[in-house]
Amino acid sequence: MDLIPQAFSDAVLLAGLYTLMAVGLSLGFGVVRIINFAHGEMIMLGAYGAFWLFTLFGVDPLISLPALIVVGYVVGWLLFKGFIAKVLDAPHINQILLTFGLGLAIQHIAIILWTGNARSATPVYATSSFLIGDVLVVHGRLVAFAVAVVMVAALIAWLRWSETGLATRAVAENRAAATLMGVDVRRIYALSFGVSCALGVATGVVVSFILTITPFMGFPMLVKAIAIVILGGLGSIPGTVIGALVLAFAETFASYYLPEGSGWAEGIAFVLIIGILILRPRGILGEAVET
Amino acid sequence: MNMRYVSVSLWVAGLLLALLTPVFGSPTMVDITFRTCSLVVLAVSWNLMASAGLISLGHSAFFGLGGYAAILATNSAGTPFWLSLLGSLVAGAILGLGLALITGKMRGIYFAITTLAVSEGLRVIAVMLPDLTGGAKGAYLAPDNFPGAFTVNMAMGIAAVGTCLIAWAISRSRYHFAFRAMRANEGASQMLGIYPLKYRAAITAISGSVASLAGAVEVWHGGYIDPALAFDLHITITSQIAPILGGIYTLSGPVLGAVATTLIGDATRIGLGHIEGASLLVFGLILVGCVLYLPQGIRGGIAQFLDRRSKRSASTPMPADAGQR
Amino acid sequence: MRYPSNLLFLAGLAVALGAAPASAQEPLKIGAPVSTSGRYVAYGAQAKNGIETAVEVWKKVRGDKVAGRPIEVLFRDTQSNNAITVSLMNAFIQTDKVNIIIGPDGSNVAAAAVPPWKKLDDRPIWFMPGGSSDVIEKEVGPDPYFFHTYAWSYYYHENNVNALKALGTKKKVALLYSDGAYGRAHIEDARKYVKEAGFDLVADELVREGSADYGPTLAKIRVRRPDILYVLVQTNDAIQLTKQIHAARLNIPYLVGTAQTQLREWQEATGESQVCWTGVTTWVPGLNYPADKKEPKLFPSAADWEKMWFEKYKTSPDFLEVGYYATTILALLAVEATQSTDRERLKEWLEKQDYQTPLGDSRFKKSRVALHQAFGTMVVFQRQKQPDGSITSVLVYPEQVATGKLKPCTQ
Amino acid sequence: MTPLLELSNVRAGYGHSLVLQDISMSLHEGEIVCLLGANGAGKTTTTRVISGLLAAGSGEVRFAGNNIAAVPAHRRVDLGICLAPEGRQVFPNFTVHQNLLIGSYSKTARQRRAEKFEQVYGLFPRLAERRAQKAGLMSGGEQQMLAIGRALMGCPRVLILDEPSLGLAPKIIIDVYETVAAIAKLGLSILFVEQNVQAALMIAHRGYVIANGRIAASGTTAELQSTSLVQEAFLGTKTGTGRAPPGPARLSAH
Repeated sequence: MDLIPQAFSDAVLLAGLYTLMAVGLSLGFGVVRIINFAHGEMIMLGAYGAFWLFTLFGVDPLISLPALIVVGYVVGWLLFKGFIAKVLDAPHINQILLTFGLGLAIQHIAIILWTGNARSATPVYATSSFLIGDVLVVHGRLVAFAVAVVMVAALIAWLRWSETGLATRAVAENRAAATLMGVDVRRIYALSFGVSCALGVATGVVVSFILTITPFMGFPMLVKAIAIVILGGLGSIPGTVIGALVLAFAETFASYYLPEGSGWAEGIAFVLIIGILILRPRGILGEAVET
Repeated sequence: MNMRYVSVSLWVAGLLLALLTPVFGSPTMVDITFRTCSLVVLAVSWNLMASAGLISLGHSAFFGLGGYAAILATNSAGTPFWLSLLGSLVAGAILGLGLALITGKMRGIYFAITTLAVSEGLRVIAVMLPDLTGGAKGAYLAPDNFPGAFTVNMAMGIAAVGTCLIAWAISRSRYHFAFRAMRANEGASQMLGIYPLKYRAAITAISGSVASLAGAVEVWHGGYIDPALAFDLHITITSQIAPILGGIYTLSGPVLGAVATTLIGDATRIGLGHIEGASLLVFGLILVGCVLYLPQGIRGGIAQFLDRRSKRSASTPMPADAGQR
Repeated sequence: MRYPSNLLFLAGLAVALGAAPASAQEPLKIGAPVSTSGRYVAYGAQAKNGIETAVEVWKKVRGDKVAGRPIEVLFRDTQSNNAITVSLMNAFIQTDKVNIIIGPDGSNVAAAAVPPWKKLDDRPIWFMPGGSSDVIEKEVGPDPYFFHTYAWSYYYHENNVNALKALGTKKKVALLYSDGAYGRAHIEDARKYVKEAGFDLVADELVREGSADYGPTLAKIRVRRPDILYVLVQTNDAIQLTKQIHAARLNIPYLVGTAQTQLREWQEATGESQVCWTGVTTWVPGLNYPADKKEPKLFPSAADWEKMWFEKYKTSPDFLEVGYYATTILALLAVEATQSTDRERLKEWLEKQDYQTPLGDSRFKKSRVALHQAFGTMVVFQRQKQPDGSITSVLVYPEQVATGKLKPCTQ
Repeated sequence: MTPLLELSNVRAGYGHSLVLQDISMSLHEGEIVCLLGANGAGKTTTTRVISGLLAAGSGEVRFAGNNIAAVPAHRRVDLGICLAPEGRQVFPNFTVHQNLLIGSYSKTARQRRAEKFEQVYGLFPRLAERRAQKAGLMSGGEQQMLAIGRALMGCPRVLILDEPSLGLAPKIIIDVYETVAAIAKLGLSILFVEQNVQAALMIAHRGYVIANGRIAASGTTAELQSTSLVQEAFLGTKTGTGRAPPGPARLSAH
């Protein structure tokens, strides 16, 4: 049996998930110039939110998605106002530590609230699938892919065509010039950080029925998201999509065609990062928020 | 009381504590000192790189490599204690040199991410070569001769003191200016006749070798290693927390920070260990608080306090640049 | 010692030691390294529940004291961290001078606890109701003061394979293991028993711990058309893997897991996907172990004990909780019976005792390397869908306890 | 008559270095005023103070009679203070049209957007032709036009142009100034910063000369042309006052 179509399909679906995982981080970095080390915890909170709504009230994760996105936005906005705004002019490393500290605190608040038990939401489509020829497609993954496409498209449309989106890009490209256009930079920061967190939460909702939910699930995803964002070029949204594709294809094909490939796959990602940074020190597509 | 007096007496105190505790201390004291010294080595090492404008997000790479180098040398070739430490120093230096070479002119966040990638890459290697490293289920140190707990504790004390001496020597040499220039602007420093790559390689090699040494002594102390914890990102993070908590780019800052981090960590762990999740929650909050309210670190806080006490009237500072650049 | 920063250390020391106990009656000190934060926090919580419940029951049955001494359990957080675990073990033995150590839980911290304990000549009796990795057993060696109260990894596979032998030996087996500590600790023995039983090993695939997509591995396994899929991954991976296996429609008749299939976490998180998975464990709800004849209140029948637990926690217990309970009671009984905390006397008593606990026979036997091993009796069960739609564990091996037969999956 | 824009005894700088020692100047409704000075004299810093990018350390900035010290930079656009900054600072990844669109981001400007587009595209037919092009790909002169057009989109009462001739070919400079003159006819008040004395004095009514962070000379164009102070200011030296104030010359250059 020829595995290439299957590998191709797996890789594309995985790339959708990876894009969603990284795009919020990319936006946050592109605009606010902060690598949010608590982004993984936003994913975790989204996953728990979807899980509890599903388990306690039977609300399908896809139905709770819009509401949770709003909650994610509010949480991000509050985090910005309460913490991030105070370190905007501090060195990068202080910002990293601040967000790391926030992430650690959020993780352990989750433990206190919900214990460290592993969980997962179980809507029917999470484990059903269909065949196209020889290629097996899992509904849950297709749903995740669709959500990713919709979210990323909405983000790009917002950045490209809305007034505020345009202002956000202006801030990302040149904050002083944006200020001179009458753009309130701080407000845009708060907004983008909120949107970034909302995207994190959306990722969480999507993985709530695919992956295992624990208070610690965020950190490995953050590392992966950083890898993707760096691969594509910090702050570039098309770059993030490309980064996600590169990583998903490399991992999937390594898993299919190398001995013990799925074990080495993660290593391949980091070799790729180093390689790309050596060749193109600013990622595949440079910096700044582009759409 | 001025800063100089305080700082000299603190240095002497630290030195004595590091070297005398293994001899006279109670077991708890020995244990706390050992962990503090280990963190001092990592923090000073991290701060050395940071002083040259190289922010490392992968110090666990050196730490883990040092640990594995020591355990491999000992278990496969029967290398004695001190020689295995030397091996780790060399391994760390080689990794540091390699890092300087592959990162070339990368700066800032790109350098940081490369170090992160190196650390994760090494972890994957350690996991995927179980015949060599024991894989994820870990490996125990099996020396022909165990040098005794005292020697191991002493080694960490010496390592901490030695690392501080290296940092001090660098701060006294002309390299210091080169690093400061590199931190400010690598391009400009090149015009001043400083060749960044040379200095970069030197600093990453030194910093890497001492961090590896810490990893090696830790293995002799704990007797066990596994990839998840040898290359744990939390090692990287604590090696940053300490200098930033204490005062980045300074000599004493990382040391003060290491002491504070260890004590805060122990206090929350023991005080709140019986409540699930509480100890690291409080640690995280303290970290956030420190970044927000002690941006210059403990050292900056002390200096400010002493400044205020000496009632030196401060000149009116200029308003900050509102242009957010 | 005249320098100002000593104050810092002394302050730290004071915090570290807590208020020194100054009671006239020396308490019985039990050192309990538990992972109440970090990645093993779920295990840590169970460990703590088990010990706490044991002490509570003891106090209810026997009063507040053991051998005339108050009971003091020192719970210390390992933070799921090796280096901290080393410090904890040192502190327990050298500073706190605990009489007994019970724990730690997660496999890596359990492994890390061995060297510091072994290094010290005055080490106390150590019960380990957690780690199952054979590297731990090899490192501890035939130490007289080490009491393992949990199955070793190879017990799992011996029992699992024995249960599978009922299907005949012409079966094709696919092994799937993670590159994590769990997979690596189990794979060698699983391979060994599968081959010894004469099964045909058609796939032997490694997956990455925490991977987001097992699709590639499952696609490769599908091509080999195995009859049995034998999975060695830890709980978190098992949850997402189980769901993906269900979605992948592999049409494999027998899905074989290890301990995780018995965990509430796994059962709740996998929903319908769990049907027909088998597991192997030391404890499962519905075991018909009777109460102990000498100590029926401390060691009631498995059913009664389960009921007691359910009333307290509103959930049924997991195997670590039972394990920590039985181990703690055993430790207290040892002190009471010998009226001492001398490790030689405790060891002698422990070697001779024999109770019928909710976790089975408490007798210590030799294992491959270690001298003392108890509660290693394992049962194999299958998650089967009942006519009323519920999914329950049906015991299929060994025959003495079996409540049903191993059934192939129909998908 | 109250000047539209007035600076009195303004001091400002970055960190501990004071760039503006003492600046007082004014701009009346409908006036074109140029600000001359050597590289590093403090011209750009003055525009940053007016636009609010940099807070004044002391002294007052008044707009239409009100002290605007507390008005943040982005709100000053609403008042009608629009700056085409030094080095143009167009958004390189935006199209020409998007650059202009964002130029009218402020509340007041947004309501008159259509009218403004018409005006700007009328003034700069070149921009109309290139409306879909990415700004970063245009020539320096075109980018300067865009920067001015973008500032115009903000419905300015005071248009501030910081070195519009910087780095442009002489022929283009003339184009730029012709446009500025055309804009002036619309009745706007214009303050522009120049090193290029010839070009500046061609269209301005009045001028100020900055040297070492102080106003060294001021007057009508004719007066300035006839005085040697202009030349002196450009050399960065000042005769007669003894010691020159410490020159943080390099700091405000970029």
